[in-house]
This record gives sequence, structure tokens and C-alpha cells, in this order.
Amino acid sequence: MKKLLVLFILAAFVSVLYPLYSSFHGSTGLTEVSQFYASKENIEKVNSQNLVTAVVVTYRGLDTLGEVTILFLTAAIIAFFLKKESDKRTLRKNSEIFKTAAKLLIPIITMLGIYIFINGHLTPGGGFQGGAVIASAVILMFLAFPNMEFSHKFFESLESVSGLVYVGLAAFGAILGLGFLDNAILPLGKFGELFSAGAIPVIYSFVGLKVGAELSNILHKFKSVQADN
Amino acid sequence: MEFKIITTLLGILMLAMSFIAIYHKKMIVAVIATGAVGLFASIMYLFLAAPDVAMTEAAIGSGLSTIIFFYVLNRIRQNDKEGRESDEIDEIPNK
Amino acid sequence: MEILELIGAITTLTGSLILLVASIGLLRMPDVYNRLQVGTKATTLGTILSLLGIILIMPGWWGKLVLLIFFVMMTSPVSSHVLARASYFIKIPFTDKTVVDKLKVSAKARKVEYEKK
Amino acid sequence: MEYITITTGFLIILAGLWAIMTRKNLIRIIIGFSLFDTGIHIVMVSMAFVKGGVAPILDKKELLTDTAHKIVDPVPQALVLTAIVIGLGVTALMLAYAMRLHQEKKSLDIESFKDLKW
Repeated sequence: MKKLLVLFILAAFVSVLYPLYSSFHGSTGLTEVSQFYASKENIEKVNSQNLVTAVVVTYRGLDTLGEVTILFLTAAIIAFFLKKESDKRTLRKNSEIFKTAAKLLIPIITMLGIYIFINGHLTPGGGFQGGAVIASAVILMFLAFPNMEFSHKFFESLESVSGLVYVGLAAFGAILGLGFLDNAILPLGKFGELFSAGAIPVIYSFVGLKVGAELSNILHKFKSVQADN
Repeated sequence: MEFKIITTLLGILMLAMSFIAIYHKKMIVAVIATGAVGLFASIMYLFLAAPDVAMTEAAIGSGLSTIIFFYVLNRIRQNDKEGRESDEIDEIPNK
Repeated sequence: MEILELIGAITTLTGSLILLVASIGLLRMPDVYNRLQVGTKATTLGTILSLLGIILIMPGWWGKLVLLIFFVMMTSPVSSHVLARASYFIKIPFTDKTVVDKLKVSAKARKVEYEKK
Repeated sequence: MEYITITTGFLIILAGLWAIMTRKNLIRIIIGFSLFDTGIHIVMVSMAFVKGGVAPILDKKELLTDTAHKIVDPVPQALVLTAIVIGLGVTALMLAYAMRLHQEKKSLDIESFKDLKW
């Protein structure tokens, strides 16, 4: 009976969405907004090779700011709900092979994350991806050395400082009269080189640091309530 | 044409994985199947010419969210059990 | 150039055949430990051979591919080792045909040695 | 190709909705929400796909002229990029709630939470 009701609701959902689905014939071109973003003068103005990065950091920079704020709020609420309990577990020792491999791999993975968000305007990648890669390095650290004490202050201060610098760079563009989150506050440089897209690599690096610190913070919260009370 | 076949196979696999995620009895298998849905989705994004999205999905959808699910499952299992029996090999000192 | 490409193609084909054998082995093997053994040994070799073949075909990409080979060599055996250890300690049963349990023997020996001291 | 992916996306959305509405276990419901997220992302990225388009990364000379007719749409991709990260945050938040609820009632069954039901 109940499943019948659910099926009825799903059928209603499908009937609402079906015209949308059947009228979709594959998009034949870009929308007007995207054509504006991909026009020649705008590409020369922003000077970023990766158009997705250009959209995320400059054109839709306010979205990114809101997204980072949501992530911060999520981390704060999770910290409020999961109070730290004393860890009294007796853990099985990790084998020596795993520890050595982790010691070798953690710096490499962190370096890969930093590479991804510094080169965000040239290759696929950017702040969010690099932050996620850094958080996975932190996960490996948690798994390999479970008894190590992590300084909570470090993640929090890293996150606050990078958020502050991010908002500061954004406001700096407004002060110079260019616009909030404009990338022209630094010289543009030659197209396709590392120091080319103005402030985009700098802003995206701080976004990456902030996202990485926040995700690591959330994961650390989930790890610290694994106590055996 | 090959892309179409591969994409169709990926779609069928994703639907099967989501079915497993909804209906399998063991929660661990369900969580792993959710991670697999994310992994196949990232391959699909690569076919749809979206490498940025593919990277994000591969790192987050199949890596970090699975780990968070496992932390929560572990904690809930401990709450249910209230102390676990020590087995013989655990207590042997390593040195 | 031609001959290099041919060697590369053969190497890649060998690697993919090894991967195929590994996937058949995953279906045929009776318990977790045997499956882990098949999965890791064969897939490490198969992946490395495929990447080596790609190096021979596309010599311009060798830097990234050597880095990839390094990553595969570092992560795949270690993750399999950790998985096998974890499944041993949560007591996933062996198959009936298993005759020797070296980990248990050496752990007992270590325990005796520890109590002597 | 975009038809296949968009169909897959819609079916996964339906599977997620089905899981949310019929399952009783809280973790299973969260898995349903996660599937729903994935489906919506696939639908959005397939809407952005243009036949014959390449990824919006202009690392070749010939892409610089007449760019708008050669690439796929970058705006939905950028939106999905942020949506995935937010999805992780929302999933983590829901899991934290589920953990707290289980600590209070020692049960994950959604039928056992009847405090506000009369």
C-alpha cells in the first residue's frame, strides 16, 4: 500500500519532468552568457586558459564565496554536534610496511594537491580538486598514524587566514575600482604561462587551501568521535 | 559509436550499483556501491568533456564521502556493541 | 620508429592479457587471501607493462608515465598488504585447503620469546 | 551520447527518490540523498554537452579563434563543480545528525523517532 503511494508520487514527479526530458534535443551551441564568456575580447581580458576556472573565480566568484561560506558553516555545525570524546581504544599496531609507504606517499600527495591548485588556470583542476586531494592525504595520515595528536589550531588558523586573504584580495579589486574579485589587480602576462592570469592563481590557491583545511577539519571531527566509551 | 556503447554500459553499471546500494542487506556493501556510482559517474563526465568535474567527483564522490560513511558506521557499530572482545593476536606486543 | 611502436604494442597487449588472467582468477579463487594475491600481483605487473608499452609508443610522455609507474608500484602492493592484514585480524576464514598459517606461527614464537624475557 | 547520459541521470534521480521514500534505515536514506545528488550532476553536465565540442581548455592555437563554436558550455560545469563540494558537506552534516540520533535512541530505524508525532 505504502509502496503504491510512493510509486504514485514518483509517477507524478516523472510526469512533471517528462516534458522537460522529451523537449531536450541535445544542445546545439552555447548559451548567450557562455558565448559572452568565450568571446575573444573576454578571453584576452581574463587571460586564463581554462575557461571553467575563469568562470568559477572571476565571473561567478560570488558563487564560490557563498560555497566556501556554506562549507565553513557545515564544519562549524558538525563541530557543535560531535563533541570530542577521550579516545580510550587500544588499536592494533599498523605494520611497518604501511607506515613507511605512508611516510613516503603523504608528501607526494600533498605536493600533487598544491600543483593542481597552482596550475588551475592552465590544466584541468583548481582549488576544489586540490583541496580534496590534500584532504585525502590527511586521511592517509589518519589511517597510518592513528595515535598521533593533530593540532586542531593549525587547521583552524590556516582556514581562517586563507579565507581572510581571499576576501581581502576580492575587496582589494573593488578598492582599486576594478570590481569585486577582479583578476586584473596583478599584471596579466603572456597567455598560457604559469604567471599569466593575473590574480586567478593566487585567489584559487587560497580557495584550495581553505577547502582543504575545511575538509580535513570535518574529517578530523569524524575521526575524533571514534572513542570506545 | 564506441563511445555510445561504452556510455551505455556505464549507465547500466551505474543503475545496477545504485540498486545494490539501495537493496543490499549489508550496509558496508551498500556504501561501497555508492562509491562505485561516484567512480563511474566520474568516467562519464570525462566522456562528456568535463575533466574538471571528473577530477572533483573522483576525489570527493568516491574517496572522501565513502570514508566519512565508514567512520559513521564504525561509530554506530561501537555504540551497538559496547566494548569489543579482545582477540589473541591483538595483544601480542610488536617488539 | 616503426619497430619501437610494434614492441610497444606487443608490451601493452601482454599487459592487458595479464589483466584478463587476473580478472578470471578473481572469479576462480576460493577465499579473500587468494583473491588479493591474484588481484595485486597480476594487476601491478599488467598495469606497469601497459604503461611501459605506452612509453614506447609515445616517447614524449615518459616523465608522467614513469611517475605513474612509481605510484602504482608504491600504492598497489601496500594497499593489498594492509587489506590482507586487516582481513586476517578480523578473522575472515581461510579456505579448507590452507595448510600453513605463517603469521600465527611467527606471532606465537614472538609471544614465547616475549614471555621469556 | 547526451541522451544516454541524461537518461541515466534521470533514472538515478528516481532511484534516489525511491530510496528516500521507502527505506527505513537512516543511513540508507542518506545514501539515497547521495544518489540523488549524483543524478542531478549528471543531468546538468549532459545539458552542457555540445556535439563535437572539446573540453573548455584552450591549450591549442586553433581553439583561440572562434572559440564559442568549438567548446562545450563551461558555466554548468562550474556550477556542478561547486555543487559537488557542497554535496559532500551536506552528506557529512546529515551523517553527523544520524550519529547523534543513534546515540540518543540506540536505533537507526526512522519509525522509532516519534517525539514530534501525535
